[in-house]
Amino acid sequence: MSLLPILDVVLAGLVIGVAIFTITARELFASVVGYVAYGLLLAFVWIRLYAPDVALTEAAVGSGVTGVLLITAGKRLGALKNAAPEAQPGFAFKLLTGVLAALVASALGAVILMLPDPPPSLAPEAAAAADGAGAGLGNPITAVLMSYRSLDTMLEKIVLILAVVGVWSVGTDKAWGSAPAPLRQQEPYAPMVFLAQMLAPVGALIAIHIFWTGANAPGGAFQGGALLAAMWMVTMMARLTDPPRIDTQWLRVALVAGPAVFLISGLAGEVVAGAFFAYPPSLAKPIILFIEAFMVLSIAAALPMLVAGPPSERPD
Amino acid sequence: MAESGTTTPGGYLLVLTILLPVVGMILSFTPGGRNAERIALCSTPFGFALACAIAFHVNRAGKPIVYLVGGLPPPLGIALRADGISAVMLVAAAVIVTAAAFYARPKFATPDGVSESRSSLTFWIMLQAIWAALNIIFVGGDLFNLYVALELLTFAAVPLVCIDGRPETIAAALRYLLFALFGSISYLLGVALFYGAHGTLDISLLAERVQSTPVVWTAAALMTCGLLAKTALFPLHLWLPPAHANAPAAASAVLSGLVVKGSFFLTLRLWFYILPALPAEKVAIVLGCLGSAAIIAGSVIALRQARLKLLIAYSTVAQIGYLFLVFPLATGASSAIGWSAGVMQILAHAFAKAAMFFSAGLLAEALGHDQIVKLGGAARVLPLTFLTIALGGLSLVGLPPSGGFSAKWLMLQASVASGQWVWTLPILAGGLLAAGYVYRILTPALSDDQISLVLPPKRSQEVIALALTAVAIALGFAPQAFFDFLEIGRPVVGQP
Amino acid sequence: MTPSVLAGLTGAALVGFGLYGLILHPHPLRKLLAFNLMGSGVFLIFGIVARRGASAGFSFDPVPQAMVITGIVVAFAASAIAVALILRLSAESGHVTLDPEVWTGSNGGDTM
Amino acid sequence: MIALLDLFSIAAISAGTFFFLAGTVGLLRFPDSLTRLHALTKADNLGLGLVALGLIPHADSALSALKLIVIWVLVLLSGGSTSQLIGRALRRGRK
Repeated sequence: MSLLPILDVVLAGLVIGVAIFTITARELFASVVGYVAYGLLLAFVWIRLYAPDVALTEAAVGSGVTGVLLITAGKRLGALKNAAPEAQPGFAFKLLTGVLAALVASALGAVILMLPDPPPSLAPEAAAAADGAGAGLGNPITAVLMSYRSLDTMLEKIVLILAVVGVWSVGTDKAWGSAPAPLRQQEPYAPMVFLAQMLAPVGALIAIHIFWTGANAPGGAFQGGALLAAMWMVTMMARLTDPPRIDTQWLRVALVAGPAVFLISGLAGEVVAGAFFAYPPSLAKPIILFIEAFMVLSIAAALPMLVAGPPSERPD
Repeated sequence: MAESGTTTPGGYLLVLTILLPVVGMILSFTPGGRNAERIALCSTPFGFALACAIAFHVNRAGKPIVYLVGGLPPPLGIALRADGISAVMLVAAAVIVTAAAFYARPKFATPDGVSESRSSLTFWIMLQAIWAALNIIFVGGDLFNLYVALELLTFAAVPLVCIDGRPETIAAALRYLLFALFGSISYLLGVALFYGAHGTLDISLLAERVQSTPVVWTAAALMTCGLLAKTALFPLHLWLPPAHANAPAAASAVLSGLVVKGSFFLTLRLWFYILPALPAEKVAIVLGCLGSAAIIAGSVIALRQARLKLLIAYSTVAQIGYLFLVFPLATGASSAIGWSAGVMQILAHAFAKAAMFFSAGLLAEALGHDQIVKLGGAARVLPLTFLTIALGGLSLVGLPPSGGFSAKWLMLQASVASGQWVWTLPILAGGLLAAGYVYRILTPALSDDQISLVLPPKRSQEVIALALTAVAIALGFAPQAFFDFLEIGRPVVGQP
Repeated sequence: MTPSVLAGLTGAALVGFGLYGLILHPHPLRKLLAFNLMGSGVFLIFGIVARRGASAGFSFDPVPQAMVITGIVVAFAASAIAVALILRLSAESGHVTLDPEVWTGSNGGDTM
Repeated sequence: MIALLDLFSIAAISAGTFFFLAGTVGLLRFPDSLTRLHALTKADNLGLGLVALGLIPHADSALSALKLIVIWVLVLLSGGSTSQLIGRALRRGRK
């Protein structure tokens, strides 16, 4: 076990090194690639912090889906000459910014060392209350997300829908209603198609497993949905599927299904359990799984649509 | 605060006021097309009724009303609370959103021949989303819940800025987004530190637990920085004028009148509700100085603008400055006067500025441009619009009788009563400068030049704008009961 | 305690790097990357708060971890909107500068 | 029996680790990207395969053993595909 502290230090050094590379790289694209690698390293840090749920989310969203988004953007902008015509900032400005950033970071570091001991925690309350409202959920994070902070979780799904509308609204008037541009313009390469054909069914199965097991073990609706989204994106990149038209009814229903079902159950809680977003204790687990199933669907629909971008005028 | 731990009568209204626009949004998005505008127009009056009902309950109870979401008490659960100022802000938001919805109807109706158009669907969904986010901000009792609301507000406001798709509006929207994202992440960092130090994010529980430690000070500084970037307080105001001036009039009115007030409201919550026990005189003075600088800088730059909408946007920068005088003025012995003055300034500016943007939009459509030098004689062809601008200007300058006058008068009173004479200078200077820029709009307009209309304005839109300024003027006649209502639930500084 | 303190200090450093890049880089996509770095630093600080809160048989406090999961989603949504805006801006104008000076010409000759 | 299984695990995991080490040395020492790719795939395919094989006797259930195999197969699949893609990108870059 004495190896672990060394591992931690090496990991922290790597994370910081890649972060510095991302900030200072000369090429835009190099910086984007650096960021994706950084996201993967961060997932390991989360595992070391005993946060497997966060590690799964970070790997799937923070590195994976965000990576596809940024690399696509970096490639398109890299092709653009004179993308940033303005002069690089002067030395004095750089120095001033550096001093400011260093001050903020060191103040923050000092404050982190000063956090009170013994630390305050809601873990005992969460554990005690898990028998109440989060009845039968072995994974306390799922209990917190779906029961104690249900309003936040529901609103976060609304934020996703809003982001989808926001991304779509950036397109042109003429393109409205049509499909976003395919994720890949050229003919797909045969190994990519093979990978998509093999990976997508297995990935979908694993996604459902992660969602289902999330009630008791690390995982849950968000991680499962993100994996499902990634599988859809893989098939899009292999051109086995193309992004759907944005006025397709099933797409819109899929996007709102999660928050809508959550909202309806929340409203029903007032009648059945005496408060909005309350669950009757005996039925809490099945109701939460039912809501989560729809959230998986919404997340799997929303993330690829956010990556695909606004509708395009030439749906080729 | 024993009463904060249980749901009170009428508490369920707080959930409904959040869920109504959320449901509207979902219903607008799914079938899309013309349903979006129908749903938005139908739900706004209901939202107004809900806000009034909440005000009624708060008034009857004489103390804040509370709802525990899921019946689960903080620190694990999320509480919603409405006090006097929340109720007033809910009503104001409902009125302005309703006005914006009806004002926007001609421009953002789905055109004939298509089943759905980009700008219409975006506008109606984003309008409802802004409203939902504001309602959460006004009644939210949990700092992380409020973070989600802040992000909701940003994601709804940014697409409205670039809704007409010109490249300069997209650049303005992007700049706004980057400032706002910096603001949210800085706020979130403060939230993390608060949780690490005190193990709760509930506003009233935190108020009981906070002490003057370095962790708390750092958290407060980070959150304040983030909120100031979102409120566009000088010198973090750079994003605001292009964003607000380039959006369509109905959106500008909501952005300038309400959206920046959302993050200001959270700044009030932070310093007056969570941290009243902290010795924060120096912070108050810094915020007051930034506010004074904003008043002077914003007004001076407004004087130099060639376009009417940019002038109004810079006037927003100046009027936001007044808001921050609340921090030094509402902490001393005369805190009640300072507090009333701040809330009055929020309301008066919200209504007057929304009306000014509505009128500027009407004017730009009727004349085909909004260059101030080419406004000669416009007042004679657009009398109602210029009456609105004149009355709104009256309130911005702070001439009686108007809400703006009450706000500035109360601020002067508070600074004299608390012995902080120095704040009277920016207040008076700002009034004079505001008189200057309002004069700059009105003088050419009232001249005898001949001017022709490209398009006659819609009477209904002119009436909506006039009605909003009427509210701004009527605020000047607010009775004492109104100010007593604002005191409900306000923590008294110095008595934790 | 050591690994969590280390992660916390890493988080603080990341916030610093992110802030530096956010202010300094003129390119909006670089700014977005810097914002994401800063965001992950903030999430790491939530992570050590969660790890410090280990008690009652849990090796972490579930509340801050749940908040990080919500936060990662929101940060991704923000990135998606920003990327859409950047790409549209480059398609419309051939460059991605945010400098207001560049846009004054089309603003009808205003002075700021 | 248990000692025999342990011995098997030790042997398999050591062999796997050796291939990882060899792959890493190759990655650092080989002259160009194609040969580096060659070294890397050995680490992925053989190294991970042997480690997974060595861990199977220690799995708590048949399901976890199955998961280990699935992980190996997925890495094989993705490793093979990405090397193809990298190889193609290199060939294009040379042209």
